[in-house]
Amino acid sequence: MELNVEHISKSFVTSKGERVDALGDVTFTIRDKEFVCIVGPSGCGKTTLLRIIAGLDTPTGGKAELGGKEIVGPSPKMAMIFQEYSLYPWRTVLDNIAFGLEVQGVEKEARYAAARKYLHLVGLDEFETSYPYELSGGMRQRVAVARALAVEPEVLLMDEPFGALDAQTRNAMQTELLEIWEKTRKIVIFVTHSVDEAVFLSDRIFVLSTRPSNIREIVDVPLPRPRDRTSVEFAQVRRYVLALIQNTGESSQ
Amino acid sequence: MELNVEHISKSFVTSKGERVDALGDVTFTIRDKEFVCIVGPSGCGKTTLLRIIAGLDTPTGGKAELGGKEIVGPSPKMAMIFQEYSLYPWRTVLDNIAFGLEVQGVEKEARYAAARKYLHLVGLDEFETSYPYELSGGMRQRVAVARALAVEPEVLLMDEPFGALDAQTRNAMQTELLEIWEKTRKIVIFVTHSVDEAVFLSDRIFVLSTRPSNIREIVDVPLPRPRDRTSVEFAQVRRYVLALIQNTGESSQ
Amino acid sequence: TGEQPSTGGEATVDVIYSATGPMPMLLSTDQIDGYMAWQPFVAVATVSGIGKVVSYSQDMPPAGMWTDHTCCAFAARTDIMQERSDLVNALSALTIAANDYIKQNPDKAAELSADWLYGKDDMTFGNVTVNSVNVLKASIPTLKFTSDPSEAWIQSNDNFVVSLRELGYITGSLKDADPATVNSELFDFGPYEQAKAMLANGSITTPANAGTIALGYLPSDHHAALFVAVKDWQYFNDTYGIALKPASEGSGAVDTADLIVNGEKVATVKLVKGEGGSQLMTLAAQDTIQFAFVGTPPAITAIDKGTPIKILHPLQTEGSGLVVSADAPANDWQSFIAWAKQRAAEGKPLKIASPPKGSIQDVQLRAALGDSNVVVNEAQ
Amino acid sequence: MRKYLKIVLPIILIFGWETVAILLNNPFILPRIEAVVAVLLEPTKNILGSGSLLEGAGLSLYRVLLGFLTAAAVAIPLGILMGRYPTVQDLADSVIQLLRPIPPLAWLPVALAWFKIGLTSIVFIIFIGAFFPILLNTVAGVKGVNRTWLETATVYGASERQIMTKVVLPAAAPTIWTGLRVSLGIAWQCVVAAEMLPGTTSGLGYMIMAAYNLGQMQVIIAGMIVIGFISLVLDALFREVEVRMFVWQGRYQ
Amino acid sequence: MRKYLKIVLPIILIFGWETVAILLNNPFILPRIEAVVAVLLEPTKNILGSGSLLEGAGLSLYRVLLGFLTAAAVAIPLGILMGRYPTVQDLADSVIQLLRPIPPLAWLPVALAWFKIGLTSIVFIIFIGAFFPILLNTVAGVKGVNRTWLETATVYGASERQIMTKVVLPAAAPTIWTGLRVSLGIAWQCVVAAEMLPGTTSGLGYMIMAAYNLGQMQVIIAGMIVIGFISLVLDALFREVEVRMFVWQGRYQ
Ligand SMILES: Nc1ncnc2c1ncn2[C@@H]1O[C@H](COP(=O)(O)OP(=O)(O)OP(=O)(O)O)[C@@H](O)[C@H]1O
Ligand SMILES: Nc1ncnc2c1ncn2[C@@H]1O[C@H](COP(=O)(O)OP(=O)(O)OP(=O)(O)O)[C@@H](O)[C@H]1O
Ligand SMILES: [Mg+2]
Ligand SMILES: [Mg+2]
Repeated sequence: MELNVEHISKSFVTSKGERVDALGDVTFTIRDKEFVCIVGPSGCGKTTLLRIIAGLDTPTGGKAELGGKEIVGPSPKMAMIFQEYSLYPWRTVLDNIAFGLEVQGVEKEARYAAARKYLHLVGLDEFETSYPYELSGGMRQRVAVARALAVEPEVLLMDEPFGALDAQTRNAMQTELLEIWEKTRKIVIFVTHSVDEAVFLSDRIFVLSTRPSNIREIVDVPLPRPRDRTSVEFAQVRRYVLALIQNTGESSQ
Repeated sequence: MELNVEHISKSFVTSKGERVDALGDVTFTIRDKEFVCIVGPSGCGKTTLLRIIAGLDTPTGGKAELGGKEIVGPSPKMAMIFQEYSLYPWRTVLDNIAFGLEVQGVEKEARYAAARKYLHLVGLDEFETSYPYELSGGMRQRVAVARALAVEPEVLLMDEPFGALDAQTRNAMQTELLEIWEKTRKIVIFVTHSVDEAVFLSDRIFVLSTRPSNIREIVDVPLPRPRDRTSVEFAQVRRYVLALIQNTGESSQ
Repeated sequence: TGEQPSTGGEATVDVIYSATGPMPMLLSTDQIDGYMAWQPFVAVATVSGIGKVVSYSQDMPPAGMWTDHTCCAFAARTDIMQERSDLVNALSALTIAANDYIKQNPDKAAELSADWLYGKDDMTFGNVTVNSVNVLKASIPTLKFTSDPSEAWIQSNDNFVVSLRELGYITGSLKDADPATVNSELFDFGPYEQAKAMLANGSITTPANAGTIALGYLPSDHHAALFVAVKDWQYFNDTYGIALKPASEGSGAVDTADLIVNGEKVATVKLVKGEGGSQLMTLAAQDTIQFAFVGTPPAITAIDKGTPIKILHPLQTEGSGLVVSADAPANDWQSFIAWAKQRAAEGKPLKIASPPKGSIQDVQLRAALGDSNVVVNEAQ
Repeated sequence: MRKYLKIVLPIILIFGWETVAILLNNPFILPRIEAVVAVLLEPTKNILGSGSLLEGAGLSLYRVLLGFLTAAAVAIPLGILMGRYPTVQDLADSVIQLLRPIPPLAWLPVALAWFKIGLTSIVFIIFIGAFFPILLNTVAGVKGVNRTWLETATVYGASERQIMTKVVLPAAAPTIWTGLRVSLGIAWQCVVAAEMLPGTTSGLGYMIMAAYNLGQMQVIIAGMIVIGFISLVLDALFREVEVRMFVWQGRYQ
Repeated sequence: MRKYLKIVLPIILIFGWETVAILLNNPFILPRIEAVVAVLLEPTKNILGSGSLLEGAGLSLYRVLLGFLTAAAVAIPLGILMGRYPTVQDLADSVIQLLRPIPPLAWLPVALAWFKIGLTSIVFIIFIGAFFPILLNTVAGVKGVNRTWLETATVYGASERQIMTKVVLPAAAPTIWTGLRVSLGIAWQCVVAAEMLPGTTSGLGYMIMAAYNLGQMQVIIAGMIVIGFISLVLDALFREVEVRMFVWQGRYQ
């Protein structure tokens, strides 16, 4: 299954009545089972792009297609993990993971069985009956990942999921995510501010320009996994992408 | 002026009555005009250490000395920039920068003159009468830096000041901070989760162990400034510190 | 709340305690079948056509018992009576003079009372709008304005003491007292005698300055003596040399007046409008007011509880009535009782509203119904 | 230590009261504490022909709860609709804003005209008092539901009904509960006004007003104490339930 | 569009009212709108000897403001002390919790006994109603002051007085202001109770109760409308000031 984004543009009208052009003209194709990272300056429209793909927003122009069919609204084929924590604090970990299935009308037994499977996958078996507040930030994002995986989507959209974690936890989560991805193999679109993270994770890195943004360059990461952050090749790709970004952002504010 | 930390330990009693040993036994000396970074796993006691140096907390054991005199409470010789945003939202940028001087009883004219000087230093002249909510995250932290510099302290304590910024803004802020430091030359103790940042900024990096923590190792960064993040020497130091940290944290949660 | 079913074969009536204000509305919306109230609420019913009078209070059974029955009186705290008898006598004299004025000029008294109570405004009762002056012109003649503490009047008070005892409202010093003790506890006619004498002489003795004093009253034409004395103060000043001159002109109630005797200001009098007699008695007990125009039953219960006041002399007698809706099958007490029995037999006992427990109206209604072998139920 | 502090002021007040009462020696202004305690100690004794303190408290409690529950039954659904659909909010807002400030006492005549003599009128007055705090809190709660939680549900394909029951309601529940708690207190404040209605000869509010008319200060104060006490107990119950029901907020330890 | 919606319901209600009034044809239950409008259209006409609507509104406004300002003058300083010093809070808390739920109406006899007939008693009743919301909001506001703001001030060597005036007060101001706004509404709710005090012969509350005692529905409804309207205007004023005074919150655009 392929994901096509064709000439997507998006403008907002703010409450003051001003027009903000977020996305200028974005076109790309993501291949089946591909892991793609999107990087770009803050406010360039990364979240907006993911939301359009998820069917939460409609583009001002252009269209997104999944498997040849235009995306017109949320669909069970796609799951999104938001930039902020989005677990339901009043549900236990297991009930959070089962949420998507519950909404789809899956029977209690079946959905708990599925939820337990993904709970195990993210290594949190013993926290089944805990509430989100009892988990650390990293564990929470793992639960969000499990919840997304549980509905077995074709596409996984992740908006800076590890942004709020400390360096160490973040590294560990990246490794885990790759393991899960290797086991389940779906399209992953992963937004991040960390070039390091992008190089570590993805098959290709999409670098966005400033607003109104479009794809500035698509960088292939030809390194075999698991990747060594301290290797010279890693540093080369990193340096290249960093340089790209540095040139992109005219202003640092 | 030297800063000595001698056998400092700190334990908390939580609301449940349990004892948490945050700092085990920390000893180090910071030389005059030195820029030091502290890195270590989340919750290991970095903030606690800074607070003790700032005189906001008293250690359970040991002592901290500045210029040979024991620190017993807040002193005008030290300024701290907190992990969270700490600007006063009801004050304009200029009034925020002037806050420390106002508290010290400096005349209106004199304190505004000084505040304008540091406002210029952090490059925000045109935002003199703006309120904090009108600034981006990066600009806010620059105001906090200006406020701290305005009281002309001997020691500047910075607790993860750029944690909430995106990569680009963060890089720009680091460069700026170094420029300011080079102009004013005081002791800077800078806490960060980003090894990249630590290597880019500091003369020495103090790596803390997990709780109850002490200094695991002190890493010298012998590179000349301005440093090139993409250089091989940079990558070497980075790799070394990362490895140290990876071994330190037994658990990733 | 809710009605209790009538018990056995006995005729019952449900009594509903209520403020007087909503009574016409309750009657015309069929929430009650009738009400027992003081004037001018009886006149309100007849003038507006909402209801008709079954019986004025003096005509209610047992026969003859309520003729000239006690109603409102002038009362004062005992300490001021001892310390400032000159002032008490002067106020008594003004009250007596005002009562004479009302008897001689009932229409003028109605107008002044309507001014005080309603600003001479129109009043709306459902679809009918009536002028308050007309209501009072109908009401004032049904009252007997008298200041004379006659034997019959004293007897009537004693009757009330008995009734209040039976109802359990007297629990203090008057509970087991003999009639003579009761009378000496309740009354002091000294000021009345002195006042009469001064009026007969044609000159009021000027009391020493008394600063500020307070007099409580109720918004009812039973207290018309106060209204005419203040509203037509010039007349009293010219005729008797005593007057309550209002601090400000204008229609409606007056809350401050100067007591002027022989052209000299003797006291500032605060005129305190209360909501009910018992409330005024509480104010008197707190020494918030020193004088009160008040129904004698609340005064009796207050004295029973140790409030240091005495009843000086009556203001008026009679002045209440039982009203039913205009289309009710009752025109007098007899037919009313027949109706009550019929309704009780149908399992829908009559609902009659009455002012609070222990009021004159409550006591009379209960006594009259009891005399006619009708059992009173309290709606809860 | 802190526990002792809490009873210092009450003790001072009680001593002060008794001293002033003895000096004044006028039970119509300030009765002796013994007189009040005597009333409180005989809760089953008939007072002034308006029933016993216990009966009065029971009856008032019944009326308050009835008015309160009716208010909740109307205000919560309406509040949810207003919070979720701006159209409903716009429709209802002006009327609500106009009605809100009208004192419960002013509704007496209206209650009597519309609901006739009897329980309904009493309940209506209490309803009026309790209604608006519940409504406003429900609206605030529903409006405050995290947008990400709603969008997560949308992404998983939840229907409007599922979003309501599985997201909006549980998320707004704590705020609604606070509204209920505040409003129960206000419902108690209305009981005196409500029991001033014709045909009422029982209940704490009636007892207070009857005692007022008869100058029985000790009964008034006893009644006030009982109302204060019942409110305190109800409030404690609400807090207790809150702690149990909303553990997931992670606020209570 | 949204503006039109806001007047739809009022218009429907007015038509509904008039229709029902005509059908019922019982002005006791629902007077025709004309009857009420007739009262409102002659605001300077003396009504039932209790002054004109305009005079009554003016007098009640005066009393409400007096009670409200007195409450603010006591509650704000006390609230600040309670919020900042746990000792004061512990001292005062139990008494406040007990007094808070007691209805303003129940205070009538006490007001009369203590403050005698006159303005003071009336103001006291309004004071009682207005006091607690201001107090509770002030305490909450002061307790909610960001710890970092306080510690920043400490680091810069601010004295307790400077912390109070330069940090605590401005930071708590928005919450205190909300308390004032809520409490002014409640003060209006108490005016009817307050003007039931003996010796009162004027004011909107008195007019309503007098009309109740004379069975004059149209006056009651007119009085209710005027109270509702004045409250609305006062509330709008408070909001206006809020928007101007607290721009720095960045909430209003
Ligand atoms: N609902 C909206 N109304 C108006 N402007 C909007 C809206 N949503 C987004 N924008 C604007 O569109 C631009 C892109 O926003 P978006 O959130 O997609 O950026 P982003 O790349 O995800 O940024 P970040 O890295 O900070 O998350 C921004 O300038 C933002 O202000
Ligand atoms: N007031 C306190 N009471 C109890 N425990 C505390 C208190 N302050 C800190 N701690 C505990 O002390 C330990 C160290 O906390 P500290 O905030 O210094 O960590 P940190 O290194 O700054 O972490 P982070 O990187 O997340 O900012 C933590 O386990 C924390 O829970
Ligand atoms: Mg984003
Ligand atoms: Mg920290």
